[in-house]
Amino acid sequence: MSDLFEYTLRLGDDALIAAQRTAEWIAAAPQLEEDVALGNIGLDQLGQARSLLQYAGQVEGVGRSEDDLAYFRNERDFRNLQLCELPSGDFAHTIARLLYFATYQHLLYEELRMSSDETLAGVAGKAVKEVAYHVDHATQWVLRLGDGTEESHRRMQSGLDAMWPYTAEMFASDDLVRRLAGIAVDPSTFADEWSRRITQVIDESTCSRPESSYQHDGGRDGRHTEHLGYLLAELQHVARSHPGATW
Amino acid sequence: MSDLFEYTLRLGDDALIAAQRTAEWIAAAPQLEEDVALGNIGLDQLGQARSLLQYAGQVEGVGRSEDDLAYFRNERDFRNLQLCELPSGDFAHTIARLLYFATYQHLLYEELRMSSDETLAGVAGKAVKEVAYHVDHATQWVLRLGDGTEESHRRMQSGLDAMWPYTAEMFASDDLVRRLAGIAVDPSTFADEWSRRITQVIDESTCSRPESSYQHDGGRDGRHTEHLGYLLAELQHVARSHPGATW
Amino acid sequence: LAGMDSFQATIDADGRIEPRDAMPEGYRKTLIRQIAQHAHSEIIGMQPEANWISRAPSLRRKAILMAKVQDEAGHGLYLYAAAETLGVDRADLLDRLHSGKQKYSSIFNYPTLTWADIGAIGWLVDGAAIVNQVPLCRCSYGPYARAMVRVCKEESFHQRQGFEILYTLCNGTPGQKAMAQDALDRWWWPSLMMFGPPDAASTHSEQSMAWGIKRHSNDELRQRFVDMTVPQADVLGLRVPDDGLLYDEETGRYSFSEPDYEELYQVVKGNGPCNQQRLANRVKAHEDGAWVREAAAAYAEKQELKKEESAA
Amino acid sequence: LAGMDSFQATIDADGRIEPRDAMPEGYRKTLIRQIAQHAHSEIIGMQPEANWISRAPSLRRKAILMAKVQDEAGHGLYLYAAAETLGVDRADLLDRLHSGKQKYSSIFNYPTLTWADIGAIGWLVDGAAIVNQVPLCRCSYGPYARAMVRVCKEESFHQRQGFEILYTLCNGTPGQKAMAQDALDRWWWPSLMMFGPPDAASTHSEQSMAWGIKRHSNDELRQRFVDMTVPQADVLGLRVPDDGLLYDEETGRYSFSEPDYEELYQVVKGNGPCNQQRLANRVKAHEDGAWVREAAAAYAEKQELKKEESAA
Repeated sequence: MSDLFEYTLRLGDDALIAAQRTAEWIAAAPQLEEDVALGNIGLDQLGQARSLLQYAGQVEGVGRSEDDLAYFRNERDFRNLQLCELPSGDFAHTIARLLYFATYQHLLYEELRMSSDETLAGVAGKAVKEVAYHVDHATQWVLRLGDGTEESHRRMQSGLDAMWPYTAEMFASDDLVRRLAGIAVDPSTFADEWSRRITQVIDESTCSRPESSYQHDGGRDGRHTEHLGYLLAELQHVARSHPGATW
Repeated sequence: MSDLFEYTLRLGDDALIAAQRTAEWIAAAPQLEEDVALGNIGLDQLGQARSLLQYAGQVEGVGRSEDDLAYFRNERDFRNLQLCELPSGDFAHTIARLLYFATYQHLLYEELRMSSDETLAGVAGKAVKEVAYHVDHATQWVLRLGDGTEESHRRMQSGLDAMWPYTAEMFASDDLVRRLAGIAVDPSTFADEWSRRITQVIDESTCSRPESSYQHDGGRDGRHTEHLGYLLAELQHVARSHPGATW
Repeated sequence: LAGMDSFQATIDADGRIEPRDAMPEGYRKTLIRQIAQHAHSEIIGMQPEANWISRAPSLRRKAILMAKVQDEAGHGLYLYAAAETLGVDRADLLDRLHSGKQKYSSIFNYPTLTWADIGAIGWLVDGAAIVNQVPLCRCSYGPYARAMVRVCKEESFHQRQGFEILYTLCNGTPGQKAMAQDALDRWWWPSLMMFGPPDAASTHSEQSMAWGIKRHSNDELRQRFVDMTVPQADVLGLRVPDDGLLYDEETGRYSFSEPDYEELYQVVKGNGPCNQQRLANRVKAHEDGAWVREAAAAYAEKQELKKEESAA
Repeated sequence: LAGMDSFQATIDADGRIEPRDAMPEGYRKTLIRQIAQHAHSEIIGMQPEANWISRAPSLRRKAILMAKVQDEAGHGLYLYAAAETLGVDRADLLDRLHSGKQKYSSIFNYPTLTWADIGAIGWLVDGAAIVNQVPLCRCSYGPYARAMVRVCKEESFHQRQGFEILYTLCNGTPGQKAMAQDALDRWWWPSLMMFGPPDAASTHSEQSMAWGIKRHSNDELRQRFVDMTVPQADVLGLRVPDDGLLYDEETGRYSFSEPDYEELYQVVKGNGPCNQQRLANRVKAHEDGAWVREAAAAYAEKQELKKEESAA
């Protein structure tokens, strides 16, 4: 398996699984405007996933399409961060995850625009604008919920805390990223900047930045939480039920 | 499709889908004894499903096994009552469904023991003892919850009410059952007895028997609720992900 | 009274009534009821389709479906805004939906059982909606008419996407084709009933016609829908489940069987397969979101206060 | 003091202490802690396996798995009952589990990621449990020893079923075989650590040995497990993920690499992949069930009252 294929899968799977979770809010959001906003965000994430998985398929060179990669891989072959697959929880949990993840994606895509791989650079160039909006949307909500009512403050804090143990995984560097120097972005390089940005938002929201805690990992090696299997069962069921069909 | 195949599927699918829902309680029941009891009930239901689906496959005569029928049919081909596929809800909802369903199964299997079809008669002879225990278990809980605390009374009533609109479907008679006279049991013949038994338990529990209401139907024709699709996605995902595999 | 004269003159001249214009109370009430019901239909209508987002069988279809359901939320927003120009507010209208005092289109009380239903809803349900709504683009009430122009444009896009889903299924595996036929079988009659009861039994219609809110009778629109849709079914190679369907060479129109309006009345009364589920889901989303809306309001108030303080 | 003399005499004669016999407080406390932890492990251990009941890939396997998880609930029941003979009650022990004051086996803090993990848990985890528990059938405390006889019988049945799952996978498609190898790769080291820290670092052991509660050292049991399991891996055609594994022809035993005990200590401390999830699920089931238990108690009291009244 080529490094570039593997790297592209990581980014594509992050976006795909994030989109699947975001979409769970559609028709269930706290207000109509939020159905629209989360719909937009989910669509952006799904769009990124499609570009990246399509490119991964090309890089791999054995004829797998974006759909082959999304619908016909098993759980252990998915390379997404565990953060993306966690259950959505309440609205504050979803917003906490979006803040963490979109800020990460933003820093990543900013760098990736300079990749020597033109396709990745192109995807990043489009995506960076999208995720800037995601960051902004999450930030606005963290402020509103953190500095809203007592209940919303409590829930916002709980969301920030619950997602926190899944954040260090985003910045793990490894040989693969180093071998792809110039093409891939080593996420450890922007861990401090991420932390600075997150801290600023959390401070302004009157919440507390979560204490350091046990940090989960494994997503990049296909070791996931028990939640991913259920997500994939739903995602893949129709496609798997009609092997060889076109939709 | 032969009448006998279709009829056997109905009973087998009822048991299979009921077992899948019952099993959701394992490791999540209100007390350990109930993990054991619901485990027993789920196992009985699953055992009935296996015997019936295996027989359905034989009757059909094209080589489908119990697993082919359980794992490789689509939603519209399932013939179970909608009652069986409804989400489990809280413990009182589960107990209300068990009371309704097991009492139905008990009356059905009692008759089916006299079927001129020896296999069905045999399955019924074994199953009737099992479901007698299910009825008893459900009855004990309806009494305890109905005549326990205020909260449990309210929840028990709510469970009885919520499942009620799915009960008339159990007693629907149709041409298929009539064509199979002597082999199949026409469930309309024991609707009154079912009603008498249920009413007695509900009365004793100090709950009120639900008022007649809109009654859902369609399960016998493969028209289900939107819940079945999700249940099947989970049930079938691993099997569908490895077509042709043996387990 | 000069205002009312001017109202009637505008109506007679097929002009537009705007929010600040005088209007009869009955006109206002009828419009509020109709626009609210229409808005409610958009947001309840998100559910049967959202039901398949997580399971859409290709990423392209998933994206199209997400965008579609999102459009419906957007339609809900325009329509509530149009209703608000008549002096009600969205929160009240939502309360009336949640308490069952206002209705939504009964079509959304049927379940989506397979992926093909997503095609059928786009093709038939959006198709019927367009037939119903195109005349509303010329409705006498300006804000409603303008909202409908935008809605109709998007609906016709959705209708083509629905048709395309079915077209792909009908040219796919036998299993896919059967799924498409099954969806048509289940959605055909409910779609015909989207035009309401037969003219003979229809109430309110006459006054709405006079006011320029309604422009064609239920049966007229139903006929238009059948004439438009049957040839499309032929293109798909699907059979419309009506033995009474007959093409009249001379008029170029189809005659068709009478839908079972008893079923329609039952579903309107609350006795459809999904009435309880749809309303319960909506109420749950609303109640689960209450703390979020309260937080947003509290935050806005605090910000306002800060602004005032810094201005003082 | 005559009682304590008799206690020591019974221990020395390898006899059984029964609930009504006198016993040192330390003995009682050690047993309560150990039996409770064992009971907790049974019920927490239901979760990683229950996770696959709904998705088991054949009905036969589903039935076997349901029965197995149900057996674990049963083991929990015997073991809590055995602990209760020492003067504690189940509700208190559960509270101690829920508040994190008492532990359960760390092995259950790893996730079950594929169906093959169900095979690996049966084969390796139950296998290790049996090696740990067989000596407990001769434990000096009667009720615990008798509970263990029953538990061990069922565990060895489960162990064979787990092996059989993997055997089928290893003789199946390449995808199935890879799934089996992956499961072994992930479960091997955690299973070795089920025997606890190396003897050099093990506390409590000496006194437990003297009391006849523990009969073999951690390292001794670990060795026994490796010697038993490696040949079974060979039968499956799977590779044990230890480059240091070496068979000694003379002794008939395997030498193997040291597990990463740092990981074990972390998981014991709460820093394993599923610690929070397992405990949260348990607490949720308990809290969600509170109204049910209260209702049962209230009902029983009412029935009691009625009986008294009718007797009066």
